[in-house]
Amino acid sequence: MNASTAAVAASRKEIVVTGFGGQGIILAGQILGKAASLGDHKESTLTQSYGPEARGGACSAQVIISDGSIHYPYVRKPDILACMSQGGFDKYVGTMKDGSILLVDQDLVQPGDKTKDANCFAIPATRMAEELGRKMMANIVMLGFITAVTGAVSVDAARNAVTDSVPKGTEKMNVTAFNKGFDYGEAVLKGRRKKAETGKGIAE
Amino acid sequence: MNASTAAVAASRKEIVVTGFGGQGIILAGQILGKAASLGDHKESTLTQSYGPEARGGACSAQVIISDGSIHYPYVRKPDILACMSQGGFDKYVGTMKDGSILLVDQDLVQPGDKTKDANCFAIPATRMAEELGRKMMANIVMLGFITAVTGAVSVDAARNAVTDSVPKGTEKMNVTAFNKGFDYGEAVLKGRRKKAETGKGIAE
Amino acid sequence: MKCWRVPLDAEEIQVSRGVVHIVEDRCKGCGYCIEYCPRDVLEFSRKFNSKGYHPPTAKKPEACVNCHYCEIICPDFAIFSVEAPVDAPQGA
Amino acid sequence: MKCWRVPLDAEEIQVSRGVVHIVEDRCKGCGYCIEYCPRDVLEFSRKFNSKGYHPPTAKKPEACVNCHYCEIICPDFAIFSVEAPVDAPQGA
Amino acid sequence: MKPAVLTGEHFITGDVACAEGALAAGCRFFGAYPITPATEIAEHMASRLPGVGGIFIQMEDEIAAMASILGASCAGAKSMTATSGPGFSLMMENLGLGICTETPCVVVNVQRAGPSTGLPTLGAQGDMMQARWGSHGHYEIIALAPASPQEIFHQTIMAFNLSETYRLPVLIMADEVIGHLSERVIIPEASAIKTVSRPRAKGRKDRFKPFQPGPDGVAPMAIAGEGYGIHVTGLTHDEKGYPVMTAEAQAAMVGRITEKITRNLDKIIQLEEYRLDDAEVVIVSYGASARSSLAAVDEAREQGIKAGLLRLVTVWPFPEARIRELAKRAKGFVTVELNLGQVHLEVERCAGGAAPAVLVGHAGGAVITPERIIETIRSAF
Amino acid sequence: MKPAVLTGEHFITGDVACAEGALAAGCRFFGAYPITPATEIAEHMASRLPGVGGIFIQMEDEIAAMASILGASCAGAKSMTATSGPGFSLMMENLGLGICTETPCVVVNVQRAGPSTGLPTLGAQGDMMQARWGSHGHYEIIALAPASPQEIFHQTIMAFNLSETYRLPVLIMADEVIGHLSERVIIPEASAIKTVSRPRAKGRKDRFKPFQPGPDGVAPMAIAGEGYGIHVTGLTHDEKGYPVMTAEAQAAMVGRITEKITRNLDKIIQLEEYRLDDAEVVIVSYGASARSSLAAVDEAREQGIKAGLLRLVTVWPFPEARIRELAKRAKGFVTVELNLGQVHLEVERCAGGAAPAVLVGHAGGAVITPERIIETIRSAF
Amino acid sequence: MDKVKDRMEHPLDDLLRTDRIPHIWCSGCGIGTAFSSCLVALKGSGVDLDKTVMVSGIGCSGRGAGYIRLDSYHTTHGRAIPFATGMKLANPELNVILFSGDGDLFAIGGNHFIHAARRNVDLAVVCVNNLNYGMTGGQAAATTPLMSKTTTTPLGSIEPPFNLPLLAYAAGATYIARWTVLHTRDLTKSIEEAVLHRGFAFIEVLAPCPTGYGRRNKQKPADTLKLYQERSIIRNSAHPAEVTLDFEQGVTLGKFVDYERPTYTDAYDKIYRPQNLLDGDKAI
Amino acid sequence: MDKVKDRMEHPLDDLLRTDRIPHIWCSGCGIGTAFSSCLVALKGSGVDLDKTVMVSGIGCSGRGAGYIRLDSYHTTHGRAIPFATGMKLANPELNVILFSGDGDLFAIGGNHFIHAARRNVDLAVVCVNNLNYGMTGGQAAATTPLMSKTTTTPLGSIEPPFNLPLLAYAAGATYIARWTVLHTRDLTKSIEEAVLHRGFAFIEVLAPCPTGYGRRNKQKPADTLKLYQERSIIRNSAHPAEVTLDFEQGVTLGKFVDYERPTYTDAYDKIYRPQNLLDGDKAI
Ligand SMILES: Cc1ncc(C[n+]2csc(CCOP(=O)(O)OP(=O)(O)O)c2C)c(N)n1
Ligand SMILES: Cc1ncc(C[n+]2csc(CCOP(=O)(O)OP(=O)(O)O)c2C)c(N)n1
Ligand code: SF4
Ligand code: SF4
Ligand code: SF4
Ligand code: SF4
Ligand code: SF4
Ligand code: SF4
Ligand SMILES: [Mg+2]
Ligand SMILES: [Mg+2]
Repeated sequence: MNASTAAVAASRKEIVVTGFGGQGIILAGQILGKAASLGDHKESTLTQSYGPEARGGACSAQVIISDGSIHYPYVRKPDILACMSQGGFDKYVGTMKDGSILLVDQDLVQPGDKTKDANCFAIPATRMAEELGRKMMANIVMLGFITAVTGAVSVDAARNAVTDSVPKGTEKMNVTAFNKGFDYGEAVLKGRRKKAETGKGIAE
Repeated sequence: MNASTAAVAASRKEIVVTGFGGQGIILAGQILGKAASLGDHKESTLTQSYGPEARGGACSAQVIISDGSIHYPYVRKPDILACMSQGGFDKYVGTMKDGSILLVDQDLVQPGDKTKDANCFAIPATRMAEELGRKMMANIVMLGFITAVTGAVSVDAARNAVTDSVPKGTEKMNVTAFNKGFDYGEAVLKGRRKKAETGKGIAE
Repeated sequence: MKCWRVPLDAEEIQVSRGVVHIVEDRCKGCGYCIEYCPRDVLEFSRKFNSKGYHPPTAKKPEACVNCHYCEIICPDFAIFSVEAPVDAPQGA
Repeated sequence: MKCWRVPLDAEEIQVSRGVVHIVEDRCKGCGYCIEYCPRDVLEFSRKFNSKGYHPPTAKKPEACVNCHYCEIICPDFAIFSVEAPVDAPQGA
Repeated sequence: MKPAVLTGEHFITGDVACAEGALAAGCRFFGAYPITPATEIAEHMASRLPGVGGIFIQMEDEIAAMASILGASCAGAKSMTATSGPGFSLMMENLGLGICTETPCVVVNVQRAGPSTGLPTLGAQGDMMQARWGSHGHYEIIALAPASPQEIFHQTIMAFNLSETYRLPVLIMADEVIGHLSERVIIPEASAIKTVSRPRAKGRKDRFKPFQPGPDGVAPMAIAGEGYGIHVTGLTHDEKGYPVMTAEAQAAMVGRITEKITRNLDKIIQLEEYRLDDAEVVIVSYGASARSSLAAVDEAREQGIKAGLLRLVTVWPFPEARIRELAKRAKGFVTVELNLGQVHLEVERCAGGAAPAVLVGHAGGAVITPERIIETIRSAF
Repeated sequence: MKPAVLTGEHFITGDVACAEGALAAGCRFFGAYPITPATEIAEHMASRLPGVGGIFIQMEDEIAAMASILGASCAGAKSMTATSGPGFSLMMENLGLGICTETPCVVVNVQRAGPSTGLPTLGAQGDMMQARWGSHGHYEIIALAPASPQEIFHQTIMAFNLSETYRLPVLIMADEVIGHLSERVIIPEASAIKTVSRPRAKGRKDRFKPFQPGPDGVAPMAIAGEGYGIHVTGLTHDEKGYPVMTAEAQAAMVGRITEKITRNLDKIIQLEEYRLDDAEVVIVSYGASARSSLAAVDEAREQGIKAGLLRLVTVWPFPEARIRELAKRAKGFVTVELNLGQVHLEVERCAGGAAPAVLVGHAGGAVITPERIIETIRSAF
Repeated sequence: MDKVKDRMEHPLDDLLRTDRIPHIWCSGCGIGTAFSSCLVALKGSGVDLDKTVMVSGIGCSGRGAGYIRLDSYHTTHGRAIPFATGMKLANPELNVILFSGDGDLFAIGGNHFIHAARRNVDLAVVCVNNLNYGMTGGQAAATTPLMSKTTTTPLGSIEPPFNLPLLAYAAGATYIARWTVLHTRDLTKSIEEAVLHRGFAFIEVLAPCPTGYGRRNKQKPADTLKLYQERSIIRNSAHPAEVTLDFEQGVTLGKFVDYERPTYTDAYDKIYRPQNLLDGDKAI
Repeated sequence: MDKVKDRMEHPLDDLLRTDRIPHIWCSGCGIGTAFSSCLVALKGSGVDLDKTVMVSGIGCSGRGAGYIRLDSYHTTHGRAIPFATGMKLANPELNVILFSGDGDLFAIGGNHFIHAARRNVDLAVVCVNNLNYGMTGGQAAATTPLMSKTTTTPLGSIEPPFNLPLLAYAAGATYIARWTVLHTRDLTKSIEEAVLHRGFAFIEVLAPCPTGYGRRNKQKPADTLKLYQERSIIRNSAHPAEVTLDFEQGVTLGKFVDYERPTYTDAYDKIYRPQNLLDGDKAI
């Protein structure tokens, strides 16, 4: 784990990824869980919650990563909340605790007050994916971003899990999307660190 | 009730009519029960037992007639057993008690030892019905016979119940069949009485 | 009702001599065999079998041509014909 | 894919002037209205609606002939046309 | 044409009495699929219903039969179906729809011996727990058990009244013995028969909420074609009838459909007690088995055993409170039923160790004899 | 092509783990109808089965699915289907056929919240009593409840083994939470997996009786095409398999199919006990709810409450004896389940008044939190 | 030939569970004749009888499986086809013949019928059509002629019956024939063909039910056979849409459809289990 | 006309439960268009909307009943038809329209369909055929084209699909049509006719399911519509046996069958409830 990330220190991490059905939220969770479990050799659970809609409904993936065994597999107060829809943000923002990290797709979510929070990170994941010509890879962009910003899983484990989990033939494109998000995350972190050092206001 | 019948004296009478599916055994029971209940204003129950066969299977009707209410509606030791098939006879003969009256269709049932019994009465019901050109009215012939021999129900009640229970248009024919059986029964009884008086052997 | 005495496939059958067998206690007295025997071999017997039916009996056994029609139309596996032994006396 | 610009039943429709209305938050960005508008009135907007889709916008609103085709093909009740007010300025 | 209420004295089977009870209760739609030993109910309805302006349809199977009576009820008719074990199993999914959408109707199960095709022409009481639990998900149900043709006539009316009052499918758990038993049935004057109709929607149509309970916990019902524009779904829904996919909506909805029963137990549960006042041995029974039990009580008393009978007229909801009460003073309970212990489990649970509970049961095909009951009493207590 | 046993470490859902367990157990026929949240089992079987020589068919409905797996089993294949509440309800009739004809197979119910269509994508444990009693007639059943993807993998193998050993359909009563939960699943080497096959017919074909039990109460099975010329029917039948329409035959047959379970309880029932040795409060739970219960036990112990967990691996047959034993020394029982009290009723019955039994339940749609369990313990005892 | 044996035993006794004979079918019931035809056809077809299975649903006709001395499965009402589908798919070496009633196969079981036909599952389905539900005492079926009387249509049936061959055709059956029990030799030949046919074969057999249908419609068994004789027209290869079943206008008999297309198993083997890809054994 | 209102509200908003819009259907899903067509047809038909009921089964299409601002019943999977049959028979004054999916009506619900068609129950059945099960994530249906990919046919479907108009015809439907969502005006007209038709009317509507079927078969929504446009041939009155649905060979659209015969209720009233014999009221 990269010590320079904003990662929570505890041995147990609770992550919520939330958005619309069709955005690949569950897949993102699946990759996180797999990375933690098979790549980083931790305990990990993924639970999913979605509505009757195949597309467009509220949808979330809850991932818990821990050194010990996980009994209750649901997230109560997420350490990390990644939101790819306004509805998802609205639903989960209240569950955040002090020190929780918030990540949002900036075109789809207006985090209001939270923007000012040092632990709030934004990325135009959908737009970046659109630019790649693969709107549906916004989730993978976000995943790269989460990996970079939170260090919840190791980057190698995450990248392997991506390759392992996406449809055959699309691995390369997905890794590209992942890298885009990851790089964006690294850059943001770097900016923040700099800013923190120079004591300047939020400017990104 | 005709005092000269061989009827059992108790206030509760248990009757079993047994034969093949298709012989109208249940209908015979239905008529007995109806006669007792609606005609003679007693308590009466009819239970039926039949197999999967619509025709030809073992089949029996159990009628209980009582002055008081009837809880357990099955016959344990019949006061009256009317058999229209060998199988029915074989199955129920063992349940008879002292003083039970046995009635058989003499072409279809060989009652063995029982023939000698004073309480055994035989009638060629099926043959008589065939002679009427209505083989399927053998049950009604038997019913007339039962009525005459046992007095379990009053003859008027029985005749009314016949008229009430058979398909429209066949009432007359059925009453004829009933009367045939009834007359035959009366004749047999008369013969028995004479014989008893004269002390002669069984000759019929 | 004796309306039709030629079996549907009479032509196909080689005329030969047969002996008809009746399994009386299987019979349910439907009369199909009697009705459709092309040679009018059968009739109802007077006796009751154990189920109370009158099984058929061969009134003209010697007329049987072993066409098996009674056998295949009988719903009760109660009648069948076999080839007559060549040395069987006529009218056995 | 712009292969077919005449609605299936173009003949039936009287050419008139229309105003097209878009209920942006209902739109799911399928593009059917854009694709099948016989007058090429519509195009995708750049903005995201609350569901993350790009709803259509009228690039040539004055060209609308009020044929209702966008309205009847839209699966989301998100677009409809009404007759243009007679006194409406051209190109409103 | 005969009138809907066939006032007078009849010697009829339980099945026919059931059909007559339905007609007297106002049933005007009957959809069913034939099955022994319930077929005679359908046959009787087929000939009687048109004459009173009702309609009969033989559906293609029991699933369709159950669906059809729900549809008919939603269209405003009092509706019924009748079946036996195999068909009852097939109805379970749509029974759940009726419960979830709070649709009144009556389902008759004339029980025969199972499992599977079993003994089609012989009686049993093996579907009692299925009646309680046979559909998926958690719910409450009302199930009656008639012990004579006369009673099935009355219970059918009662079943309709309960179903209309509480808006749910009500089960009549008859058995072959009663269905095929003929006895005298006295049908009263029409005016002497109390029938109940569902609470109906009133007020502003645009504001009406089809699943908003009234003070007794039951929501007034809008029927199709009245202009309320209601939506009805088997999905978890709110008071408006709209699907809401949350645990909260689920808790509220399941709460609503279970509490309208559990809060009205006093009004729903009917019991018949026989020589119970000073009874040491409490026989608990229902349906055909209750007849043997009655005979056994008399016989036991003659033999000096203080036995009494608690006859369950409604088997579900279970008379938990009454059993707990009796347990305080009884020496023991004997459940008599034609299965290997179903209602017995509930008796045992509610007796709560305060009094032992034993079973007199068998797998079906013959009624339990009074003698066997007495033997058990003698050996158990 | 992948091998039947996918040895290694996987991060997969319970549904996928279930399918892999089936393949490892030797399942080679899968007939099903899609339904949330069990569909993924079918989808996984569709892609995996042909590669191991098996066959997949999507049937026209759940009734057909259930019938097809019985047919396949009679033809010699280990067979399975998977469904959820509505489909489970539809399977009830043919489940009874499987029980009555003693046909091994496995039925998976990934429970969602009901009744009716309910909450298709959210978990519940509302079909537990239906699993026990959902088909008509009296019978015994075996039902397992998995608490993790790893366990569903093992339980599926166990289910096949039990079903083959005792010749009956075995139920896996999973829930949406477990079905859709992804976790690490370790699949052992094929050689380390113990699979059992049904006892097979031997000896003279003309004398073979397909329903004559062996010493353990289970009859060896002849499969179609072996030349035994057996007859199999859902009617009440004798040991020859012939229909016999009497109460005696019924008693014998139902005795046979229930006693092979009730006489082998020790071999069938599996329980997991956690911190139970000195426990005063006994939590009884299973499936997803058992995870919360486990967390609650640890938390309660930290708070100084002596709690322990009895986790039901097999829910049916119910571990009556163990509960009765625990009741002797426990201060109380808490049943934790996602319904309004089903297994709770059995706990209460077997506790027999010796220890109070309370329920922590709700109607489904969300897992019960450990906090709620602890609250209840605090307020109840 | 052993003449003594000939004299003692009915030629079908070897295929019959003689310990269950007499069967339950009524006097004059046509099911026995149709069943007898099946036995003759099975013998004649030359298939391995040890690998031949009869499956029935519930009903008088559904009792068929109980009388054949082969592996035989008496299932639930309407579910013989999906049960048989499972059997055939699990072990394609079995010859699976279904023998059941019109109510079983087309009322409660109609959906399974059309789907199995569509899939072309390799089954031979013999449907005894006696125009009503015999077993339960003579209720209307989906085959009951308009205005016929049954216990549930006391004034006559108001539902037009299915044309079974047409339904089978529309669903995709690859062998379709209709006969009556009077046309026993044609029927037997047809069943033989159906058993040997690779794919879903369907044979409708008209048969009297004197107890249920006959009694209420004033047809003695012999009357029904007479109707079969007088009103039948044999038109092989007639289009299923034109094969009327009308005892006034005429009853079209014959073999109407007979062609091959891949069965479910054929297609599965080709697409999903090509020999070269298989690891492990077939289902059993 | 109130121009402000025109500007604010979609013309179908009065028939929509606008508080439930946006609906659950995916971007590009054809169900919305088919549903919209229904609403327009209901308005156009002139029937009393207060006495009009929509019944659906379960599935994406089955959600239809949830969006119409009329009495509407969302039943169980496959059972919309028998539920609707009960409604219509109990109150013949209701206009009952069914809106459901191909899986609902023809996989699990196939038997009810053929029986209701046979009985000629007066229902209008609109089947959205999207060639798969959308709601559960894209499994094969009884309508999935041969060799198409779905989640349960990963290498392609090996079961030939039903020809729905032919099945409807064989079963006895008295009005049968097939359209695509692209042929919206024809479709609307057909639904209007079906609603007004006295008897069992069936309309198959081909509609894209981009999420389930489209995604796995490399069809974007617009591709599917293009296929509809390019491969469709309108042949009104074509014999149902000849109306192919083959995206290579051609998709026959049109109104194929339209005639009258007594409905179940008509026949029941005539035979069982002739006015002179009635004592008491009709069902309600
Ligand atoms: C689920 C179910 N419903 C109903 C029955 C009752 N039942 C038994 S046979 C039968 C009808 C049989 O009709 P058919 O298939 O035509 O056979 P037939 O007796 O006329 O030969 C019915 C309805 C049953 N056994 N199971
Ligand atoms: C008894 C039952 N089985 C299965 C399901 C799961 N299920 C819901 S919708 C559906 C298929 C829907 O397909 P279709 O009718 O074609 O509708 P679409 O979603 O394609 O519009 C299935 C199998 C269910 N709800 N109930
Ligand atoms: S075989 Fe039978 S039918 Fe033929 S002639 Fe001889 S008796 Fe007659
Ligand atoms: S055909 Fe058979 S059952 Fe009928 S009379 Fe002849 S022998 Fe008897
Ligand atoms: S109404 Fe719609 S489709 Fe027609 S011209 Fe105007 S914008 Fe285009
Ligand atoms: S057709 Fe409707 S949903 Fe599709 S882009 Fe146009 S407005 Fe949006
Ligand atoms: S009831 Fe009819 S079908 Fe059944 S055995 Fe008798 S005659 Fe045959
Ligand atoms: S899954 Fe398919 S059918 Fe369902 S809403 Fe989405 S596109 Fe439409
Ligand atoms: Mg029939
Ligand atoms: Mg579909």
